[in-house]
Amino acid sequence: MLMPRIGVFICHCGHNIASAVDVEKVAEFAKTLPDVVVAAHNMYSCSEEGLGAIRRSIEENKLDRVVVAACTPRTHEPLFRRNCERAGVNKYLFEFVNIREHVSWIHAKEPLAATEKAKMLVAMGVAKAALLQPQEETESGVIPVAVVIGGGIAGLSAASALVSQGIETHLIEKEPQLGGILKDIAVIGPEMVKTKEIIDGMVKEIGSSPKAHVHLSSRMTELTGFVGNFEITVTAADKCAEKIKAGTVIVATGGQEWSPQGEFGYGKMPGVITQLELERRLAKGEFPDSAVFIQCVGARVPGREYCSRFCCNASIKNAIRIMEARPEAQVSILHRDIMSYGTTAERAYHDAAEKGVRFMRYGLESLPKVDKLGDNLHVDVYDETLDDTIGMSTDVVVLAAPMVPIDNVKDLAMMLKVPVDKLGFFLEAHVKLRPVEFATEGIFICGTARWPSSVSECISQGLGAAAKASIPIRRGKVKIEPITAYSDPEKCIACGNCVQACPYQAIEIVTSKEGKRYAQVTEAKCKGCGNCVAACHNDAMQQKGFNTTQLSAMIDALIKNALEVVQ
Amino acid sequence: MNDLGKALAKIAFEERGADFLLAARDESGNVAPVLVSKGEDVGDVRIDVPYQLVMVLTKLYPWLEKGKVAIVTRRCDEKALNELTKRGIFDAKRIIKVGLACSKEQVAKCRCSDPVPSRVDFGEPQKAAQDELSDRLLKMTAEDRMKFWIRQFRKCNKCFGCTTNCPVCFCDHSCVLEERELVAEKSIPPGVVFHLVRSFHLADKCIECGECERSCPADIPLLTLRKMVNADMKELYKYSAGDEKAVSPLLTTLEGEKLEDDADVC
Amino acid sequence: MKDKVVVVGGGIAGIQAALDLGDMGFEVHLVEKSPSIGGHMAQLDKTFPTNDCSLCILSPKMIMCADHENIKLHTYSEIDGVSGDFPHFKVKIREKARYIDISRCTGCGDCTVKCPVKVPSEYEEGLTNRKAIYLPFPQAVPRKVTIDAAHCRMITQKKCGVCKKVCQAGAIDYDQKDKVIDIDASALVIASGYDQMDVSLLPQFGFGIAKDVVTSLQFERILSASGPTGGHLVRPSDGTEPKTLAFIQCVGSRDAKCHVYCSSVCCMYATKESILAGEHAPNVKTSIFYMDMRAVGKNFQEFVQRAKKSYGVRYVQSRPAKLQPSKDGKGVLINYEKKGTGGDVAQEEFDMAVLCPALEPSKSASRLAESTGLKVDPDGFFATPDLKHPVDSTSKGIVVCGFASTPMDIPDAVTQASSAAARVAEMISGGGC
Amino acid sequence: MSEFNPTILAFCCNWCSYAGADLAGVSRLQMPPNVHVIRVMCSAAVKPEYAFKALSEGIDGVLVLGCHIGDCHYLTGNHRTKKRFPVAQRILRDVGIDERRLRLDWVSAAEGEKFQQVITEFVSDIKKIGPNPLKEVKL
Repeated sequence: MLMPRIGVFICHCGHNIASAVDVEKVAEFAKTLPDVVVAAHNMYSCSEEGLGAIRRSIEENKLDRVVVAACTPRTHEPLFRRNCERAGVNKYLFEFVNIREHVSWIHAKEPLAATEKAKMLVAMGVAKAALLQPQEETESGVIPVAVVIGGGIAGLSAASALVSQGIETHLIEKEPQLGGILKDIAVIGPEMVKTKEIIDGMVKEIGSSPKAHVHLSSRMTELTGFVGNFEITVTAADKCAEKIKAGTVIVATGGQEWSPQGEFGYGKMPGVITQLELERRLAKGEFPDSAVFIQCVGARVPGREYCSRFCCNASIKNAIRIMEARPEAQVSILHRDIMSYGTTAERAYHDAAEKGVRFMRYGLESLPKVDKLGDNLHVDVYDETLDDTIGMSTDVVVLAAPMVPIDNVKDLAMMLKVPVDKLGFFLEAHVKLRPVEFATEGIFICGTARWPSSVSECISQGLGAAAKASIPIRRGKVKIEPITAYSDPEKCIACGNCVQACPYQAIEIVTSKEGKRYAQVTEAKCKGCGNCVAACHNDAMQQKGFNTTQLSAMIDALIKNALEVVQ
Repeated sequence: MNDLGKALAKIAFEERGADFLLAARDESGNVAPVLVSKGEDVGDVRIDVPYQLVMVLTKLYPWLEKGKVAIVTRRCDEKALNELTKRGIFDAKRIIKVGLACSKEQVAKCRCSDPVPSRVDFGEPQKAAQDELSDRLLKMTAEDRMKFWIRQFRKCNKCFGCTTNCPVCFCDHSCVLEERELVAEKSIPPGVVFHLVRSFHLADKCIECGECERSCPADIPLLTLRKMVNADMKELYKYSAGDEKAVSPLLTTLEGEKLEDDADVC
Repeated sequence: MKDKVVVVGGGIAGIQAALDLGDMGFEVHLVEKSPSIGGHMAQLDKTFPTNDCSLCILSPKMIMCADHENIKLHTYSEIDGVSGDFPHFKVKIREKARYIDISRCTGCGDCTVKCPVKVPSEYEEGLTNRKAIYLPFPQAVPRKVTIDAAHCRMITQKKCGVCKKVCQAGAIDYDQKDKVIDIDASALVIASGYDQMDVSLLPQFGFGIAKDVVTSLQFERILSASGPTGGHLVRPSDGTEPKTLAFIQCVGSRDAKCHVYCSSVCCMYATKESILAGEHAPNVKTSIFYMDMRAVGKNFQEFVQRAKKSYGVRYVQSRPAKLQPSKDGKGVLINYEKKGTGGDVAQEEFDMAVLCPALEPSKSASRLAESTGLKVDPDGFFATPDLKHPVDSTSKGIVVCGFASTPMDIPDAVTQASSAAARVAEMISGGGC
Repeated sequence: MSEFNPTILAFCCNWCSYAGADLAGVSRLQMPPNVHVIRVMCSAAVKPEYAFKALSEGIDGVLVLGCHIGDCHYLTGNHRTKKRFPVAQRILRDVGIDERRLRLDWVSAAEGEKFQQVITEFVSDIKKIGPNPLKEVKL
């Protein structure tokens, strides 16, 4: 094999890297590394100009390996790999070195040490790059079926979008009816649209399509497989478990209203109710003569710091409904900020004020006090703007509590092999780059399961998830990244360690024509985790892109450069 | 054929229906392995000298397409056979074990802690011998223990005697310790990595037969190191190599144990 | 034959919609009025709440757009007219003359060095100048220069022509004419985005009167490494680093005399810019004057807490009445109502002030509304009346996403762009009308 | 010799700890610069042999960071990591090498602070333990 010709490209990333790492010095150091033919640095490697510079350097210096030291491979590796391909270099003869998130941003005050560390990481990257082998992506088919978990507004929106695209869709809902939390809510603000119209419209669209299969009172109990080839086990309350084969999965499991733990006398005084309980009363036409809404109950407090996004708008909507039904009603909203962002929500806020709803701001240190007064309630609140304490009597006190994740979200996450954040909301792949996708390919997320969202946002996210989920199905094939395992029949002694270690049962012992027994990997099943490589004692089992020779070379590079520096 | 040979042939061929018999016999004063088929004279069988018949069986087995093989097995041989069978090297149905309980001297020489086979056909069962070296080492401070081992490892000249003669070490033609990625070439003695990796590979397989120590020209107390690691495995996972069915804990998942989430392991 | 879809607007929403539609197999025509796609997101230094660098997220998507086999970019172009209806629209795209042969131009920039004419740069929000022949920003896609006909001496007075002399690629063509292309599109996606309102219309906030009062987009450019000050936080009047900095929220937003609506993103980008100011000038004291701190998204509240705790940002719940220049025209005097004092007004001096102006539907939106016949809501955003289909406009086959439909942040714009793509796919494959 | 500045090798899995490290970066959480990260697809792909090789040739500490049990992108990968590394640590102890030089821990994609805490803690532990004696001892 000819000696590799490696090009190293260090990125300034504006001043994100250059502020702590002496990029020129790292480039100088890179030139001294074995097999490095050229080392350059660039203001923005990921820009058109940066990528063009790399392509030109590949042509001029006849490079066959490229190392880029910049941000994180998790977001930019595909971009640089495609760039190599355009310059005629196999896109897997590319190594990415992270000197931004792993160096300049976390060693901002130690430029010397940061530059040294960047040099070490580049040395390790070059050592691995020298041993990289060209690879080709293999393709696997996609079952043209989608599965949506959760029949709330987000799930309904996703399912109806998929069905309208002519994609066969299974909608799984654990309750006996569709609609989720909205079944208790008659009217949706700020446009005051009847919930029935929205839900029934979607349910009809799904119901009337031969492509849709709705599984009510059913739960997903198991999910196996990978993008294009999922197998979901659905267990209905009465019927036996059913196995569904699908290409993509959308998670729309929603959330639930947090139940107050006695705040403001909840549970002791019947007049103190939550927003959902008020919605049920209003749906039955029971309008109170007076109401005091208390916002941020159990939200934006230590232990639950977040704002649940739409409770202010819900309170404003219900306040307006009460004022329209009882024009002389006394309605106040006690808040710590009114979050009516956007156009229609802000107009509703003005509209409520004009209709006589009183808005009073309270502070976390001076909470409103609620106590019984005869058969209705009395509320005292110190209003910051008026700098005065005001008392008022009221029929009901409505606590606007935040949306929290559903109880079994952890098991669901474990079953789906997807992460949840500290609060228990699902963690999307990237908040801006891929907001409706998980890092796991083929699984998508929408609605309050990701983050509390208003009805129109849930519908929009459902549509977004449906768009993403339809792409693999419309393409009909999915590329498998060549990081799968492979064995060397000569070296393998068929001890079976790898067969035992593989989580996907993708390896079996076979006998060659000459009677030699060895372990063989079924590439379509292999997910590229590398369990088998670690279980194999004589390196017969290897993983593409992470060979034991490559990783050992990285360790050697660190030993040679770091320890030499120390002595 | 001495009496022992006759008794052995009777058990193997008549009682237990073997087609072949593998034993060690006297050849002009030395001990050598012999493989005889039914009816052949097995010669003057010797059981007073420890001979790794399992190693021989591993080499011969591929050529004995059909038929059952009887083999004289001490307790360590039996455990070696179990480990190899678990790894698909042998088919348990074709192996007939003829149990040999080691003599007192042999147990002492091997410092063997588990001398009696599950079924004794020859020899008197003896008590396990004491091995005070590993206890003494564990009581040392870490620096002293390291100094001790560094002094020992410095004697190693990478002759691979320990791996070649180890019954459960069967990656013979592709042992990773011969690859320069792990053990730098041209470095005699090899770094500590040689002994660490070997200890890890044998952690769930070593049956403490002592062949490694016996075949080490530099007299490095390798059996002691194996025993220390085996003691660790027992303490961590209540696992000792040689059991017929137990799967190595290094390969299984935690499903049996409580799935505690935030396990900071050490 | 692939169905064609025209996406109007090359900001983050337009780019994402184009990518999704392209991945779905549609032939996408992405029309952007400025010389490069990227929209306002390209001007930002960082984006909340993670503060990762804006271009690092945007440029991969821009480049994917540029070399996607199903996407055709029409930059420096406008929609002349849309006729017909779903699913047979006739869209007239006018590719304005750049006076550059984009097949030859390599974006090397030699011409921009020699050009004598200086014009305030739109990308830099007027803080510095660009030339008559210019590349909007280093990471522009396509990486081609454009001649600004209104300011180019050669085109207006037939004098100069120095750029043609220095251009080795021979890409300059002073006689280039606009080109009008007809596209038979099955659907349209409107992603025309927003523009900051002209805050000089609200003199009480002192923009254009006090030199050290800047808009938030100008502040983004000041913070940006590739910006006019190379990322150093300095004030326009004397180029010194401000010790005290004020952010004024809701300038023109939530104001009955101007815009009733809330622009949704200013609370969060003000918090972000105050954190970045703290990073660039560690001893600056920042105050944010707000009415409601609307931190409603994922990790937004923690972001505000971080600004308060680790950067010492002071949040003042009050709407300033007047900003005027302080001593000898430098600095800013801010009159605001002190809370909890029953209404008396305080005056405080700051070295520099940043206005967070109302974000209006982009100027091209009103022209677009006429040419497409789409209705707009009372605030000028494209109306999306049907809650069941939140991206549907008032005429079938045309969908709206991003800021063009309602004020929203980048994550929501990216999500809604995918929704628009799904809706187009639904409609074209004969589904849900 | 100036104050001991350890050289530490870390293996991070692509889905959780590497993402946690990125989050620590994005959140600008400062931490000592002694740790050099190698990205692998799963913590279970990390061969203890790598740790033995690094420690025996003078690297002062090896850190393996995987997903929390139950979070592993590959179902039960980290179960095997959790089974293998205690044995590797005991083998180090048996040979007299301080087993605290090899540490296994879990960092999820959302735990930037935990990544900072583990790195800072490990570097200070290694500084307390001191330089790896095998650096000078050339066998």
